[in-house]
Order: sequence, then C-alpha cells, then structure tokens
Amino acid sequence: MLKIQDVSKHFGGLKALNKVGFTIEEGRVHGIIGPNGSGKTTLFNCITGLLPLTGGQIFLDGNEITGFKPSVIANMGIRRTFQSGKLVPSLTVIENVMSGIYDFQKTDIRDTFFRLPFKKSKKEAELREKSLSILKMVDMDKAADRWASDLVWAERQFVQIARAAVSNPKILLLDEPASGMGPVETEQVGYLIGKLKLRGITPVVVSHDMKMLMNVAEWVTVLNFGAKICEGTPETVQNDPKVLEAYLGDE
Amino acid sequence: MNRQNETILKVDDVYLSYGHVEALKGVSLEVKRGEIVVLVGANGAGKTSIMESILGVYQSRKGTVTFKDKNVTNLSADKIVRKGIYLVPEGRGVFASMTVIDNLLLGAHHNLKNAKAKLTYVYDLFPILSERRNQIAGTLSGGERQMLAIARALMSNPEMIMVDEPSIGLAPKIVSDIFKILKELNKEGYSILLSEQNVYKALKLSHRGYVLETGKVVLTGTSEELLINPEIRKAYLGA
Amino acid sequence: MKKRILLVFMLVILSVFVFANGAKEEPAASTETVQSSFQVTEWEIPFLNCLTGPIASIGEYLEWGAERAAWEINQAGGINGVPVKVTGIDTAMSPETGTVEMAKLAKNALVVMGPVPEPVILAAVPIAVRAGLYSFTATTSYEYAAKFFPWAISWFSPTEEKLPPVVTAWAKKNPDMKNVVQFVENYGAWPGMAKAHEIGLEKAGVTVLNQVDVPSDAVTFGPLVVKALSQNPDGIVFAANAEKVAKLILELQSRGWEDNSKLLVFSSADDGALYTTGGDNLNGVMIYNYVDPDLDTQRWKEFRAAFKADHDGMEPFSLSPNYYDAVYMIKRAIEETGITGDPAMLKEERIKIRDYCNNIQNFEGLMFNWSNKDGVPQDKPLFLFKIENGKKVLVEKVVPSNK
Amino acid sequence: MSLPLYYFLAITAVYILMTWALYLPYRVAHLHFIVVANMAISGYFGGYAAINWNWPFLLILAVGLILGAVVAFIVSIAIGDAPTFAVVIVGFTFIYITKTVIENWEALGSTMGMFGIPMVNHVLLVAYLFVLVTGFFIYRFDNSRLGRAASAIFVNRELATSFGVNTKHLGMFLQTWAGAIGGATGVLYAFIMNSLFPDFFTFHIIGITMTMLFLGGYTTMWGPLLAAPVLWGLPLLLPQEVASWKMIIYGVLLIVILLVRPEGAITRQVAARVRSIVLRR
Amino acid sequence: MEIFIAQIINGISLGSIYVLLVTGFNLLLLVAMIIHFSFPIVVVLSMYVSWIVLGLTGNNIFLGVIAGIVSAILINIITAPMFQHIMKKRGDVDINSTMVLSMGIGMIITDFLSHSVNSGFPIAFPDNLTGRNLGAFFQIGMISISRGDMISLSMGIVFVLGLFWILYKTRAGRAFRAIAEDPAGAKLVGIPILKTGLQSYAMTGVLGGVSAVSIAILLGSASPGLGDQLGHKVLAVSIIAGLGNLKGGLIIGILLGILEALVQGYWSGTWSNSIAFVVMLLAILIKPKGIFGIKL
Repeated sequence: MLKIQDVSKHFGGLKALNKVGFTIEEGRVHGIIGPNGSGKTTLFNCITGLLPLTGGQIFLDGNEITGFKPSVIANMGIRRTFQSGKLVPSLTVIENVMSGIYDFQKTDIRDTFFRLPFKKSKKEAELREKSLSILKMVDMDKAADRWASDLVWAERQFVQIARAAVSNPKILLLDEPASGMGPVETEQVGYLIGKLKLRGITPVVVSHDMKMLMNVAEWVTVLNFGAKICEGTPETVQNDPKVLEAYLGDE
Repeated sequence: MNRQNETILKVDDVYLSYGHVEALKGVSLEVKRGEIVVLVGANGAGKTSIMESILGVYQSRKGTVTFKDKNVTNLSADKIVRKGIYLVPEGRGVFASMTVIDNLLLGAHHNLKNAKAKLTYVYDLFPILSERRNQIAGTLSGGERQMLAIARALMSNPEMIMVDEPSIGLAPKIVSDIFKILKELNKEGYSILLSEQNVYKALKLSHRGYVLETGKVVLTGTSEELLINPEIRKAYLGA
Repeated sequence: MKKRILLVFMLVILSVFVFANGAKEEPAASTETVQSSFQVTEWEIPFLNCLTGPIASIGEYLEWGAERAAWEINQAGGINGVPVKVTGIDTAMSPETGTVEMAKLAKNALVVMGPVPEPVILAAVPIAVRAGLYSFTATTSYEYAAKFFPWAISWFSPTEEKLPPVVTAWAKKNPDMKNVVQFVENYGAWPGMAKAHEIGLEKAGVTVLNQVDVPSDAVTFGPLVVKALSQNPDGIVFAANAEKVAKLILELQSRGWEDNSKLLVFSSADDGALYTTGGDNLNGVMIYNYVDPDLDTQRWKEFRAAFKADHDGMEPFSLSPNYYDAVYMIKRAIEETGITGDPAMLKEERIKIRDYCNNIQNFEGLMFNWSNKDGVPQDKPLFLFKIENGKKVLVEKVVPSNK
Repeated sequence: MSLPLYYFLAITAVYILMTWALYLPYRVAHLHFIVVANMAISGYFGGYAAINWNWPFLLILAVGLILGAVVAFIVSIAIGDAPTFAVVIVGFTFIYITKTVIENWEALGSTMGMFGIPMVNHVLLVAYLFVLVTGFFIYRFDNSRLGRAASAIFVNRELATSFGVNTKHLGMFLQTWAGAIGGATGVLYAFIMNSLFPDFFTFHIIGITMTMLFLGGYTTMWGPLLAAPVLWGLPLLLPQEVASWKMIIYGVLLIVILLVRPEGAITRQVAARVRSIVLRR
Repeated sequence: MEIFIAQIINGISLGSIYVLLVTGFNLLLLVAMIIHFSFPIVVVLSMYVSWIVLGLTGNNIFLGVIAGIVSAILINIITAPMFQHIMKKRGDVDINSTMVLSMGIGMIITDFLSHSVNSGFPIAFPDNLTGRNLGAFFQIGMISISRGDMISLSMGIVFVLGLFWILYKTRAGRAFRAIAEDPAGAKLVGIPILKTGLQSYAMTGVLGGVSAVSIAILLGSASPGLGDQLGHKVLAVSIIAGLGNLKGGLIIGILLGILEALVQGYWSGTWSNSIAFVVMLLAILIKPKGIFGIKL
C-alpha cells in the first residue's frame, strides 16, 4: 500500500536516512526498529511530509506522494502520533479526538457558521459519536469530558492514538506508543494495535519495546545508521546476526 | 589503583518520577574506585535517570547517594560536579553554538587554574580536537562531538565519569575508538559508570554490570557472568 | 432549559436596544420661562481636563489657573453671593473616556470647561453641541472652536488672519533676513499655524524656503537641521513641540548657527519643556505668545507670584491664564444675565451663557481687556519676546487690526 | 437610557469587537495588530463617504467591513503562516503607514482630525447586532472543527498538520476575518464618536485591547467579552485619585495574571464550568 | 557632498542609540530568553533615576552615572525572574507572553514617569554631563561632531566591545552562553544556574545603565515617551537582523539610523518612520529568520 523507495534524508553532512526502501502492506502490522539515532523518527517525518526528502520517492496506492504538503498527505490517509504525546490542553478529551478529523476544503460553511442557535449539527453529532466509539476502543470513553491537561501520561498516549485513528486512515504511524508506560499499559498498547488492524487501519509501529513490538508486529524492518539492515517476520529478524550486532554489539 | 576495593560511589534505594511517570523504583548500585561499571537495559529502563539522579539534576528524587563516603544527596548538580563526578550526557550534550575550546573550558568552569595543562593533556588524548579548537561545535561530526564531550569531562578533573550512551548514532569503527579511549582513561585511574545499548561491547570493556528493566535492577554480576546470561538478550530483544 | 435561558438573554439584549434607541437625544428641561425662585447653594463648574498621561503636567497648570480664579472669586464673595467650585474630571488622552464624561455632564451641567487635548475635543464636544451645552473648549486653536460654533469658544483669533502680523513684525526686526525655513511638526492645528507664519513672512517680503517636517517621534535632530541648513536660510521659524524646538535649536548651534534673534518659536512651544531642555542656549531666541509675563498689573503680579510659589519658581504656563479667565467669564455671564441655576430652566440658561460669552464686550481678562465677536476674540494682542536666561523679555506688542 | 450609558455601551461594543479581532488570529498564535490599521482605514473611509458622498450608514458599514477584509486578506497571503514576530512587525508597519498617510491627506482632515461625521439613528443597535452576530460566529467557530484545528495550531504547528490542517489557509482565514471585524468596528467607531483623530489608531488601542485579551483570557471568546466592559468601565466608576492611575493598574494586573494564571481569568475550563452550573438549574 | 556626509554622520549617531539598545535587548534574549519589548523604556527609567540623583547631589556626575547603572541592574534583577517564570516551558507561546509581560512593565514605567517625575515634563541633563559646553570636537560647515557625542560614542563602543569580550572570552561569558543555549546541559557541566543567572542579569543591567548614560549624553534630555518611540524600532531591528544576533544588530541598527537620516534629510520627516518600517517589512518578508539569522 505504501511504498518507500530509496528514501534519503541528509542534514548537512549527516545522513539520517540513506536509500531506505520497503513496502508497507495493507492489513499487516508493520514494526520499525533500530537503535537510538538510527533514523526512525526521521523516516516518519519524511513519510508525513514534514521534512522534504533529499532523494527517493514515496508512493501511496501506486500514486506518488513525494513532496506533498503534510496536510494533504494526512488527508490522503496517513496519520501519525508523536513521541511526546502532544494533546491540546485547553480542549477536552473528546474534543481532542474530534480534532483528528479535519479538512478545510470540505468544511461545511453553512453547517459551521449559519446554523440556527438551537439546531444541533448533524455532522458534529456524527463526529462526536465516531470519536466516542474510538475512545471506547482505547478504553477512555469515560474520560471523554475531562480536560486534556488533567490526563496522566499513559492516558495521553491513548487519546493521541484515538485522535490519529478517528479519521479511519489507511496507515497509522505510531511513534513510540509505549514510551514511559508500565508493563500493564504497554500490554494494552499491544492489544490496541491489534484492534486498529481489525478496523482496517494498517498500523506502523516504532518502538524500543521489543517485547511488545515482537508480539504485535507481523513484519519488521530494522534500521541502523539510516539504512535498512534487514526485514522480515519477527522471528527471522530476531535471529538475524546483523540485528543482534546492531543491538548488542559485535561479539 | 591499589585502592581497588574502595567504594567510590554508592547509590541506595533511589526513586525518581517525572510528573506522572515513575522512572526509578528503588535502584541501588555501587561503583568501586578504578572500575568500569556498565548499566544495561532497553530504552526507558532508567539508565539516564540513574545518572541524572546521581548528579542531583532533579530534586524530586528519594533515597541516598554517597560519593567518597560523603552524602551528596541534597547537593545541587553544580556542587556535585565540583566533588568530582562528571556526566557525559546522551546525545553528546555539547554546546553546539560555541567553539570547541569554549566547550572544553566550560568543562573546567569551576577550576580554571590548571586549564592550560589540562588542555594540553586532552589535546594529547584527542589530537583531532586540537586541530579543530576554533571550530563551532555544531559543525563537528558525531564522533568528534562524542570525543569533545568526553574531553570536556576530563577538563573538570573528575574522579568518576559517567558516560551515557556514547555509541548512539556512531559508526562501529568510531564506537570502537571511543571504547578504546574509555579503556585508556580507566587505566589512568578514572572510575567510569557507563550506560550502553551495545551490550556485548560494553560488557567486554567493563568489570561489572547492572541490568535494568523499567526502573529496577533485575540482574547484576561481573561482566563475564553477564555476557553468557541469556536474560540479557531477553531484556533487549524481548525474545 | 437551555432555550429558556437563552431566550431571557435575548430579551435583555433586545430591551437594551429599545432603550438605546429612545435615549440618544436627552430630553431638554422644560422650556417655560417663568421667573424662578430657585436658589443654588454652589456654582459647580465641571472641568474635563487631561490630568494623567503624557501631557498631564499641562493639565495641572490649566486646573491651577481655574482653581485660582475660583478661590479669588470665593474670597470676594462668590458669584451672586454663592460660592463657586471647579470640579476637575480626568479624561487623560482618551476620547472614549471623554465621551462618557461629557455625556454625564450633558444632562445637568450649566456650562463646561474643557475638554483639553485635541482627540478628546473632537470626540466629546459634538455631544455637548447636541445637548445644547456650551463648552469652554478651544483655549488653543481657533480652528477647533470654529467647527463647533456657537457652542464652543476660542481664546485665539482666527489663525490665518491674526497670526501673520507678529511674524511680520519679527521679520522686520531683522531687515537683513531674506530666506527663512520653517520646522513644522505634523500635529493638531500646527500645520495651519505654520501656514499663517508663511503668510506673515511673505508680507514682510521674505522668501519662504521648503519647510522641514519634524516627525512627532523624532529622537535626534541632526538630519532635520542639516536639511534646513542645506537651503542656506538666514532665519528659522519653529512650529513643533517645546522639547523638539529646544533640541533643534541646540543642534543648529552645534552646526554653527550664531544669530539667535533670527530664530522664532511659535506660541504652542512656549511651555516648561522648552526652558528645561534648552537652558541658557536659548538666550536671544525670539518667541511669540498671547501672554506677557512682565505685565505690570496688581492682579497679574499676584497670579504670577502664587503660580511660582506652587511650582518651584516656574513661570506661569501660557495657557493657565486662559482657564482663569474662563471662570471669570462664566462669573460675569451668570451675574449679568441673571442666571439662577434652576434645573428647570437649564436649557435657556445654557443658551444665555452661550450668547453672552460669544459676544462679550470689554471683558476684563487677567492680562488685558478684550471683546468677543461670534465666539472669537477681537483685538487680542500678541507679544514678541526675546528669551533671556529662561525669561521672556518683551520686544514688541502687536495688536492685529480689525478688518 | 441615559446618555453616559449610551456612550459607555457603544464604546464597550467597540472594545469587545476589537479585542475579538485580536483574539481570532491569536487562536493560531498570531498577534495581528493590523486590525488597528484596518479600523483606521475603514473608519476614515466611512467618515469620508458619509460626509462627501452621503452614503447611508449600513452601506458604509458593509463596505468598511469588506475593505478591512480585503486589506487583511492581501496581507495574509504573505503572512498567513508566518512566525509571530513577523506578524507583529507587519502590524506595526501598517499602523505607521496608515497613520502617516492620514496625517498627510488633507481631505481626511490630516492632523486636525475629521469633523462632522453625521449622527445616525440606531448606531448602538447596529453595533450590538454586529457584536451578537460576530459573537455567534466566533462561538460557532470555537466549537467547530476549525476552532479545534486552531487550538492545535496554537499548541504546535506540526501537530496540526498531522491532522490534515492547512495551517496557512486557517491563518489566512482568521486574519481576514479579524480584518473584517476591524474594518466594521472602525466604521462603527466613526459613527459613534462622530469624529476621528489619527492618534487614536495607534498604540493606545493596542495597549488597552491587549490587556483585555490577556487579562480576560485568550482561550475562549468569553474572556474578551467580559474583560472589555470591566476594564473599561471600572476606571469610570473609581474615584478620580484611583482612576488616574489606570494604566499602572492595568500594567500591574497584566503582570500578575501572566505570572499567576497565564491563560487569563476566563479559560475554557471556567467557561465550561459556568455553563454546566447554569444549565443544571 | 558635504550634506551627504553630514547626513551619514547624523545617521550613525542615531544608529548608535539603536545599537546600544538592540545589544541590550539581544543580550537579554541570549542570556535569559526574554523578549523584552520594553527594554528601551527601562533604559529611560534609568536615565530618570540618574537625573534625579544628579539633581540631589548638585550634579555630581560620578554619582549620577553610578545611580543610572545601579538602577538598571536592580530593575533587571527584579524583572528577569518574572520573565523566566513565564519562560519555563520555552515554547513559542511563552515567548509571546514575555512580550506581553514586557509591555505591561512598559505601561507601568511610562505612566509612572509621566505622572510623577518633573511633573511629566521632559528632563534635561546638566551641561557638565552632556559635555555640551565643551563645544564641537570636529566641525566643518554642517558636518559636526560634538565632544559629548564623542564621549558617549566612545563609551558605547568600549562597552559593547567589552561586552563581546566578556561574552566570548571570559569564564562567566561562556557560562552565560551555555545557560542560554541549554540550561539543563549547563547544569551538567557544573555551572551554578541561579548565581550565574543573576550575574547575567546584572551584566545586561550594566549595559542598560551605560546605554542610559550614553543616551543621556547624546540626547541631553529624556521624556516619558522616549522609550516607546525607540521600543518598536529596537524590536524591529532585532527581528530584521535575526533575534539574538549581536553582530547583526550592530549592522542593522547603524543602517536603520542612516536610512532614517537620509529619508529625513532628502525626503520627508513625517514619512521617515513609515519608510523605515516598509524597508524592514520587505527584509522580513524576504528573509523571515532575519538577515543574519536567529541566534538563540
């Protein structure tokens, strides 16, 4: 579904990504691993259009999306979460989730501005319902009307995932979804990724937490020093000497 | 070197939390004079947190830290640095907008008296830095920055150096160089506390190790013991 | 539930509008002309003044003048035996505050002094005009008062007719002066005054060079002075605020200007800032104004001494006597037209004051007597001074002739 | 209604509208002072049209609004997505240019100010209808996907783009809207005061409206709505000795609120709590 | 030609005021991450303090200068922690808030000065401070440099150079820059944050005080509105040059002074502000990060 072809990103002399290429297949949980500084987050930023590529191309469903604006790429069905779990503190949880659906061009001006004071917006209601159901999925529906600023760390991550998933994207890039979480919550994240897949969203997970990642991922790409060193099923990857070397050092 | 068994640093039952996240849940460890001790564990296991709480960066920690038989728990970071512990932070932590020599002199911030002699000493150790002394640190390569960070640590006349993840994002060749330097420094008498994801390399370098998982020490022993322990692999690859 | 609350809210707002529409024009007091037996206990004269902000000091001097007059009148038994009180109301430089304060007065005040700064005049006097309230506003410039005739009075004569003679007089004092350049700050009525200066200069047969604009937030004055000097003038007229004039003169001197008598400063710059900033360097500079500080009358001497005592020995600010005179003019209007202060007769009594003051004859001002015609003073003299050690020394008195 | 109340309410409406005009672009972290220039341009245009062409008030209001929107729109093409500092400088620039042009334009009264803008009926009614309509639209905006997107931009631009928000379009939209409000408010101001003075449209009004925005709270429209009448009305009620220190009191309040409660007195949380209390009864 | 040279010199004299103020502004930005919009107003307050002390001590220049500098240091040490409280999170929004905070401080000072000191009238400094009575240092026709100008210019140059020296060549300066770049990292290398922070505020205070004295000598007087008049331009210069870029501030400050002098001299004084801002607007639209680049 998403084809990454020879993508390179250089910052000055530093080659953060060097001719990385792989394919994300529809409906397959894709894990991306690699030691710190191997270019995982840079890759996410390149896919979502935040960083212009130095070289290479990216295709979504066979159409090239290289160089598209980040907002366009997001509306084409590639959503992401952030490591630091940025929620909008002045909005409630459900409003945060609702903000995940947005398209300026398709905004219904009449519905937004020229609605009579007592007339409920059908679209807003729909959106709310959708958001509630996705909050239920992450088990946060009871917190729907709490303020985002009052949430604890793990809750923020869950809401963030819900926000990225509410628009039913084709691909959901999860950047360290389990960072800073305890074992129970980490397990929940793993479970959640499975649920996303059931909804028809293809999750792409970057994580340091190998235990979780190896459990949920069906296909794993390993990056080191900005280059792909290996890919395959979790089992093959775990036993690949190059991966062992990258993680544990050469013996 | 002949006081090999004297404990230079002792960390006793330290807790630390950042806001809602509990990073350390009762960690105890010790470093003896002239030792290289390595902290092993996946990201988020608490390696950096331990180093930062030893240095007193966060006042929210609980527990005690003893350095050279003195309780330093309640001292602020700059005072602890003066006592002789120095942290080489993860991601090098050099001041990118300043020149190499400025960065080095910052290391000797609280003790500029012998700065000249120390500069010659670190230039000897890292000739590349001598060449680039007037270059802006931001323009150095990753390996050079790591060397600069270690050199800066030496400028402060420490007795113990803590090095946090020195190999991140560095090519294997350079990582080997860095490790060689650490080994040399250790031979010169510096005690080293190292956190490293390159487990095998680190264990080969070090005398002892601690394995961390989610803010707790789960395993400890000499490097030889740990090298053959299958738990290590589990801690990293989850298998 | 929500609907009902919103409905109440809407009703409240609607009712506000309904009231708002009805209340634009204040219903005037009844117009019956029966002789009233009403007796006031105190004549209260509200004074919309600028007591805070950047020109607060000027406001204080104006207030001082008015208070002084009120004190004198009360010492002498008040107006028709009833004491008078000047109530200062601060509008700062804010037109918005000015409108609300003027609107408060529109209902009950017999007459109003102020407002003072130009932005507030523009905003507040129309309210007084609509309410039929006479305001002693335009102490400074004729132009503002003329716009609101007959409801505002000017202390100055029409600029373009009455101002030129004094400039001509200055030019004639320096017969060798051929080319004059003018510094003009673009503020309020000043460009208009600058035009009047040009008329006076042309009348004296002097060539007027390109004027130099002074930015209102100028910090240094070198570029302006060089621009002026590059036209090789032999005389200079200043129409800018006091501090800037002083600095321009200092800058001129540092670039070799020697003959101070060929520098003429306009009246609006005649305030404390000119002397504190310029100091001894102003010696010999010419300045014109409507007030002669060395006037030899008992009344003026007392006024001057009292002012100096209250202001660390500073000379009276040229506008202070204006509001002193205003209080006396109100006094005379009340006494001569038999105003009672009866709220029931407010409307006619306001008009009585207006008509009396607009055409007052032989008014005994603090410094000289004059008469008004249609709200504009006639035969009001202008004085040309030379500055010496921070004091003005009279050079010539110019009485613009009546047409 | 009494005359002072009339003027108080009319000017309150002006302040509310101007603070909202500042509020809207600040939803995406833009301090857009160009609205003050819009106010001057449209206000002077309105005064000129009324005096010289005898245009009807409502027509002038409409044209003034469009004028404001057009000016702000053209500018927003360049700075719709600019960093805050650039926006601030652009605002200052336009204020200086507008002021200089007016001061040198005789037909607009130059430095004397513009006199004799006719009195028209129902200005207050129209002003409050405009406040009501504007407030309604802002309320709708704040509670729509656009408002949520703006909140996201305020927190972090990259975050917002990851939801598919085109930050430039939204910034342009808000700046144009604010310009329109500024323009219409300028016309209202001209007809309320019946005169215009170039000095009014400078940093004087920026200081007051900024205080209202930051004291009232910039996360919800209710902040400016409440802060405007309070901050402008209280000094009128206070005794002369206290009121004369108005600007200093404003300054101190501003500093205190920034230190203690940086989001302002009325945050969205407070607004929601009030709403729930009101609705429960 | 004579006129042109004279105008250029005038421009440099005006520009040197901008340079002093912009350097102080940038320094606050560098060592404390403060956008101090109203820094020029604080400088004007120091000028007033200096003037008051001059009046009380019978024009004792030494005490007057000391008072100006000490007051600037005190104001800085009192206000800087407020800014830092707001800047805790170091986000863009927080930087906006520091601008608003600074505006609040400016409002208080300006209103206080116009209320209370010298009944709000401009204050004039005595001749033995400004050196006006010493006559011209250099004068041919319209080209003139007074002795006072020379004193203040050389003082300004010495202090700005001294500042660069402190910042780039001394131990304390290194620490200031380290804290500015990365407070957490500075802690790790053993810099006492609180103490060094106070020192850096004191240093910017000294510069503010010296600026106050220099401007007092150059202008010979001050008024409550002076700070506001300079404030917007100083902010603009800093943004155009690149926020926190000291060298860029020097160049753009002087250039702005020259530009204004030329516009006033050859075209129209009333338009000089607008022109200056339009030129700056164009610069910022072409280079949004400033001509010399942001240095934070």
